[in-house]
Amino acid sequence: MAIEFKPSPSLPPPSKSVGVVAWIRHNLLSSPLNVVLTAFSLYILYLTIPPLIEWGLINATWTGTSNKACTGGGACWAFINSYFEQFMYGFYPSEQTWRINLALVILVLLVAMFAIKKINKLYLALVIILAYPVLAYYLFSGGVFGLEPVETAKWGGLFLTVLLGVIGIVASFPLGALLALGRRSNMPVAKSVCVIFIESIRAVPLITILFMASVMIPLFLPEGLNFNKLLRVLIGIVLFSSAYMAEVIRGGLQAIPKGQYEAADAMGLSYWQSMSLIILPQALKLVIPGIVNTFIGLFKDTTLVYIVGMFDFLGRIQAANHDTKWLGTTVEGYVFAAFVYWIFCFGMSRYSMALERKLETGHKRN
Amino acid sequence: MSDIKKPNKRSFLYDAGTRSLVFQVVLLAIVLYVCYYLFSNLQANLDSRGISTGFSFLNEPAGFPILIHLISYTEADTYGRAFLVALINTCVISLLGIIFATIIGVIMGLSRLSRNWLVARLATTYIETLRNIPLLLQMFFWYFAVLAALPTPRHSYEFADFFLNKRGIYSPNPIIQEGFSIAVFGFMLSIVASIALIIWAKKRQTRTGLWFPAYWSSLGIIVVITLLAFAVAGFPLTFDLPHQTRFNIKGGMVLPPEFVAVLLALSTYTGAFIAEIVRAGILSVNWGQTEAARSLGLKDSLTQRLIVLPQALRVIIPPLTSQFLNLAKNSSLGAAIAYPELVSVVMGTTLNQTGQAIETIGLCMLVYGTLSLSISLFMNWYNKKMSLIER
Amino acid sequence: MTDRNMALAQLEAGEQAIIEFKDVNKWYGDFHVLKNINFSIKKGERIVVCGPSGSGKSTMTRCINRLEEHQKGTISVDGIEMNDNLKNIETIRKDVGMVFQHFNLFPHLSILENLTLAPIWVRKMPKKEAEELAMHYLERVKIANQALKYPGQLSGGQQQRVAIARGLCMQPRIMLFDEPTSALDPEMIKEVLDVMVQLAEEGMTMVCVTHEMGFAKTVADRVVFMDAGEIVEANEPQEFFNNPQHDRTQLFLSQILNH
Amino acid sequence: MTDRNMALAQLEAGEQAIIEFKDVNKWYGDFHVLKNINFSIKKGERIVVCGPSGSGKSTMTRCINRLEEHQKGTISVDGIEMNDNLKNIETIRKDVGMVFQHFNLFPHLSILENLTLAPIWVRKMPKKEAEELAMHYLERVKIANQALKYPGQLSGGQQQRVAIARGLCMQPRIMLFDEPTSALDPEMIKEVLDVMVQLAEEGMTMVCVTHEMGFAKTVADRVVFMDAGEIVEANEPQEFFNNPQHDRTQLFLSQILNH
Amino acid sequence: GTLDDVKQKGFIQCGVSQGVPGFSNADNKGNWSGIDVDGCRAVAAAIFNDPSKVKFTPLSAKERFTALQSGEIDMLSRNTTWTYTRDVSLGLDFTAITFYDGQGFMVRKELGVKSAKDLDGATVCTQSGTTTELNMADFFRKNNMSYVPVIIQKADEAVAAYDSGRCDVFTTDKSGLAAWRTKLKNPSDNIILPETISKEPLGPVVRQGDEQWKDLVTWVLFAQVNAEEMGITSKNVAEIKKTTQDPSVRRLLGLDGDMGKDLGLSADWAYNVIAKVGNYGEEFDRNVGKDSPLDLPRGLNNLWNNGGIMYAPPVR
Ligand SMILES: Nc1ncnc2c1ncn2[C@@H]1O[C@H](COP(=O)(O)OP(=O)(O)OP(=O)(O)O)[C@@H](O)[C@H]1O
Ligand SMILES: Nc1ncnc2c1ncn2[C@@H]1O[C@H](COP(=O)(O)OP(=O)(O)OP(=O)(O)O)[C@@H](O)[C@H]1O
Ligand SMILES: [Mg+2]
Ligand SMILES: [Mg+2]
Repeated sequence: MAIEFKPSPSLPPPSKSVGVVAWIRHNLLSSPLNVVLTAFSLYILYLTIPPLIEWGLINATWTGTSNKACTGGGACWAFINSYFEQFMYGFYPSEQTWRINLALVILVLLVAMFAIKKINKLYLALVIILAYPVLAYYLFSGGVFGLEPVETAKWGGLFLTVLLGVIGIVASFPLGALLALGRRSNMPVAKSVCVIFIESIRAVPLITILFMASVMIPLFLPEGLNFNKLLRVLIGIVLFSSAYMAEVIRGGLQAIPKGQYEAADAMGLSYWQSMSLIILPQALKLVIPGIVNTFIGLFKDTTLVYIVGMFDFLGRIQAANHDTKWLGTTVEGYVFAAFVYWIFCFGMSRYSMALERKLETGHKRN
Repeated sequence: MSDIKKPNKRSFLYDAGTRSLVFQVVLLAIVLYVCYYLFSNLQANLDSRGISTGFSFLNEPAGFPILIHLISYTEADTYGRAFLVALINTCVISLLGIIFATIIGVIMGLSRLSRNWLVARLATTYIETLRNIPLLLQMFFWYFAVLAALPTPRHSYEFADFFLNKRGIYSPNPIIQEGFSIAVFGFMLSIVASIALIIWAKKRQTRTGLWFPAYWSSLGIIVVITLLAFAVAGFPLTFDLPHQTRFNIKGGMVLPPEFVAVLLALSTYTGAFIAEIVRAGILSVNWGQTEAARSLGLKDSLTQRLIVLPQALRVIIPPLTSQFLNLAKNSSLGAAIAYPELVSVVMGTTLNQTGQAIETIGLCMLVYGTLSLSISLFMNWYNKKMSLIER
Repeated sequence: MTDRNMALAQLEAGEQAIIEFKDVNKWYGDFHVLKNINFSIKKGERIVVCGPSGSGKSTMTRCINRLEEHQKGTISVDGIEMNDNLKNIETIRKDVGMVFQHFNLFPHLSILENLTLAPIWVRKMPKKEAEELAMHYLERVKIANQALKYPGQLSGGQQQRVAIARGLCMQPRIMLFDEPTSALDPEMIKEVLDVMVQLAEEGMTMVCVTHEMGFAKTVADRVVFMDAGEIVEANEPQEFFNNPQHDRTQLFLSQILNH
Repeated sequence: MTDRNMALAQLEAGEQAIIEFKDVNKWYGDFHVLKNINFSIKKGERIVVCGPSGSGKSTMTRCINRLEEHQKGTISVDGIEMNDNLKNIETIRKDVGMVFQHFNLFPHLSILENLTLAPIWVRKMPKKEAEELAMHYLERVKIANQALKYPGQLSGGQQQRVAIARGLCMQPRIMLFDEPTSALDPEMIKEVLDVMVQLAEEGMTMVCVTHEMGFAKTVADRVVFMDAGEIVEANEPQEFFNNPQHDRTQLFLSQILNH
Repeated sequence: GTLDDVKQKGFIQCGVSQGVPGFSNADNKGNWSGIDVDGCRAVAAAIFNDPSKVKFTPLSAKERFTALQSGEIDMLSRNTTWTYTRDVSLGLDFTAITFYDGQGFMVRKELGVKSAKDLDGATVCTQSGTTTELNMADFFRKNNMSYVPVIIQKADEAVAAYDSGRCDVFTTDKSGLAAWRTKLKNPSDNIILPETISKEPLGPVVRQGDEQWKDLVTWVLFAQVNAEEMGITSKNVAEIKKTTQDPSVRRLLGLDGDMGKDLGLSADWAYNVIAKVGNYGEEFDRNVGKDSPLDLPRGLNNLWNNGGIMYAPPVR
């Protein structure tokens, strides 16, 4: 005898609340202030976009062998074009650049193998972290298997920039983790050593550290004991980024609920067991976005090695500006540099945001 | 009775306290040894190479000029004074950079949250572009691109007594005349008056509930009284006006392009980061807070001012301070475009003239260290003060 | 249909409707969340709204003080119609207090400041007077001794009571409650319900979304059951619980009472 | 006094005490959280601890496997005294399983890995064997079919059962439960209690902080009531519920049973 | 000593500038050239009989002394001015002078400036960390003129700033001015003023306290100068070695006596230097002189008996 409940049908919303017109009204013209803002924004766009397109695309010159070819009044991309290889590989002998490409391909393949289910991820990671760098080092510097030796002074361009960034981040990882653990430990000496190291590194600009690394480290070593400048700069970069990494990882450690530590303790795991099996895996997963951000920062900061006289990407572009054949192409060089850095950094930051989103949903925590 | 075993003898190896003690002693020993090792090498190297050490060079005449100096400085002054000049330059650019970056950051952060789609997009574009390009490049851009766009001194843009050209922005330089103290007195008076007004307004509100627009009116009071005092004193300021000469504009005050470029680069770059911080801070305040405030009948402007902003600030301040710190450190890149800051003057010219690498680099690190330390001390203090009181 | 007739009947009976929904429809994007709501609430009436999750209970309640906009139909409160007019909205919000599931106290203000905020800034009351008022209501919810603490220092039950006091400080004519006890531990639910019962006894007009059926039975004048954006059934509690008209209501009650 | 005498009496009766508190005191900073706890638990005994919030129930329980240090008095478990000696602590933790209110499963490990972790790394069991063991206990808590899922994919009740199984996998002689059901929805409480009852029937020594009085009545050998860091009363459930000795206990029981 | 280290390493680590045309400059393959670079090559030829056994470290002005002090490089051959302080208090030793230079000014023609004395009130761009900075200060002070200094970390940017109109004047050593002028947008719109406001003797630098190494670097240059004086060039040296009877030539080429022993080199080290790198005149012409785009006149750098002041002690 009860009345049966039949939900009434859902109707489409009234037309004034959907559609293009509604969208424009709602998003651009919703109040007098917004109308003014919209007009102002449109004006800014009008001022910037058309001249940029004209300069960069319409009037640009794409090919040529010297600045004589650039007559369009727009950008002289021919300069970038003719120097492209140098910008990518620096002074690396051009008949040897296949070695760099090969190393890159191998790396991409290795990373792609993570997608294959059957492969043990741990071993793969070990291969990438331990075996790959050795392989890459020999590929780059040569001197074995009949590869022509290429001294590090010739490494340069984007290759060097990426190399510095990647090694900086990868090597600073374990160091940063140790420092973070040390900073959270309740042993006063260990704690203060870590705090002092982290804080003093973070307090000074990278440029002073690079300067120290490039000219002063030998003063602190016994006479005769000295090593490659690239290596020294790398050490500086690694120390620098490890301090930042430590703070990122510390953030992750702090985000792990106390219950996880307690559960691990209650099961009888030792300190190192609970850190390596329980805490760090979770903490690191949490801080991947932070790590990517550190990496982006570092990647941008590597431009500073140009100040200590290394021909990284920016340094190489500047050097190319000296070429009498290509005078007056400074702006194109800088725009190209800015573009490449932007692609890298923006890509990575998008990637980290995607990761963040993925981890958020895929990984419910109690 | 129970058969509780008496506490078994503490095994030395397994005692938690002993273990950590041993570990720490070993660690300390290693750290001390490494320090000792490095410094003994340094000593030996310095000795064997006949490099003199010490800070006595600070008292010697520097002999080099510095483009921008806020305290008087000539080539005849000492390295010590040059160091001071550079330090002031670093502090000035950092301070101004912080102010401008904050303003830009707040505007851009709010714009990104704007309900106006176009404004939000533009702000996003600004943020994403500037954040992802190295600062050094941006400095070059501002310096060279802007320089290229400006006219030569002979063809300066001119408005009133202001000039704009490749050499910078020239403005009249105020020179204090007799009677200026009267004007200053008037200004002080107006400040006292407006403070009194604000206190009165607050008291009245407590008593009667009526509001008085104290802040706007005190602004008015300050402007009016100060102007009056100026008039009474007979406008005790003259201006040294810039004028055209053979090479340059002479006289007046000048803002060199190096300064402008560094300031622009630092504040737009850091501003992009601050914008994100501001946005995150505002988003971090639960929407429920806004709803609660609205359902109490608070207007949107009041809701922002009384509820959202105070809570957002807690989230914003800590990362904001570390951006300030970054900005101060990044000012060292000014060396690349002729801004005479610490790294450029001390680690550049001074080091090169004197060869005192250890001392000059040490000085720089010390300065930056102190700067960072004081900023982070402030941050900790603020955090403690602002942290929400909880059970 | 029944509801509509009922409401009309009431109006005809000359009783004063303080809240009135007429053919109210609301969409979230394309999602039709309130469908043709027709309903009116008399002065002093105590309404309990229940229904399955997602049925639109909160949305309907929040339309009353325009935390949500509706797109079709009219809602009037106290004779004033809700529209884009900011003045109207302000006036109505002064007259309507709201208590949220998650309290939404302002964590950076002390309890006392939470309570005096609206009287001082909206009602332009002298601070002293506002504080006296606040203390009055704090006593009423029995936590006057906590006045100087901060929300973070109170238990959930205490916080919710502060939230109620904060709503009352505006001396509203209507109070809205959106599941005020569902974020609380069992012990604390009682504290809060006690305060609400007391309020109800004083004759405050109340709209309360809750699943506390005990509360509904004792204080509600009418119980409204919603599903899929519609009011399925609205009746006096006696009738509603013992003799639900719709199968949907029966199903819901069987679930909720067994628990 | 009574408790102390009781405890002594038991000891005199020659029954073997597996857990023993002697004059245990603990401070958090200046706050005296455990005061002169004297208590002993026999092998196979099932103890339920109850008392108001903040009375020190959790703290006392967590002292048993030294998640908390005490500052005065001695606690011995299985004849081994708790002190800074890492070896002792390790030994005891192998013998004591613990189940937390918030489960504290490791979210990055599958259920099976959660269970085999301790057997493999602490007991140094071969992986295969550990997995068999784990499956055995998973079957016992009736979720063997979930073995390869991750904690985030299970409901609260299932998670808590996994937590119990994880505790059991160490094959401990004592299980500690700290409000294992209070974070669960009502439907899930039963699932978990069922498992615990079953465990109790098998003769496991259990210390369980809980407010589930039904559980206390059916399985507890003794109910311990704490307040303000002290054991106020400890008695058999029959006596405890029907004839509480202290007025504090009576008050507490009246609150909790009325709810 | 350094020589042993170098022999053991198998190459010389040589500090050069990051790019000054004619002095040290890397082409787009990373091959270095310039008179400073050849200085290093000559030393390598003396030691290894192979001028390619050098590795170059490009250094900014402010890094250079620290790099040498710290032992990162074995010799600094980076258009570095020999001054009292640098020689005496930095723990460094200057060896010999490879290039007599002097500081000058470059201005845009359109300003109509004819003399450095007309520069009152000018804005001057230069690179930081060099003697240039100090000389400029002295010059303006001495002549009681005011100026605005724009001092930039790297020469590239300093020149760019000048070229973009930031400054009226660019100042550096005259050789450098000539070099940089070729890289301006419109070289012919700029002139180099006649005044030379300072003495800038440029030469290689080594660490103090290693006499053998210092002597070696010094005498490699002297050998090249002597060779020019004797008319020995890389083209004819092999021929001369076979036929010559001139005792001083025979001594230089290691035919009589063992001049190399005390330097720790082989007897024919000078022969190797001349054969592989050339005499001083060849080096000059090739890099900065008439065979180069810079086309600098020999001027002071001519031999003493040709109107210049290049004068090497005799090999005896
Ligand atoms: N801002 C929003 N945008 C889109 N959909 C929304 C939004 N807010 C609510 N909804 C949807 O509207 C429907 C009704 O929501 P409402 O919160 O009113 O339900 P409710 O009856 O209060 O449910 P509950 O008992 O869970 O609180 C739900 O399906 C919800 O998903
Ligand atoms: N880490 C700590 N530092 C300081 N005080 C603490 C700490 N942990 C607990 N306390 C305090 O010790 C007292 C006892 O805490 P405990 O958790 O043992 O109580 P409980 O009886 O388990 O209460 P509940 O039923 O709420 O879990 C409480 O007053 C608590 O505030
Ligand atoms: Mg709801
Ligand atoms: Mg507890």
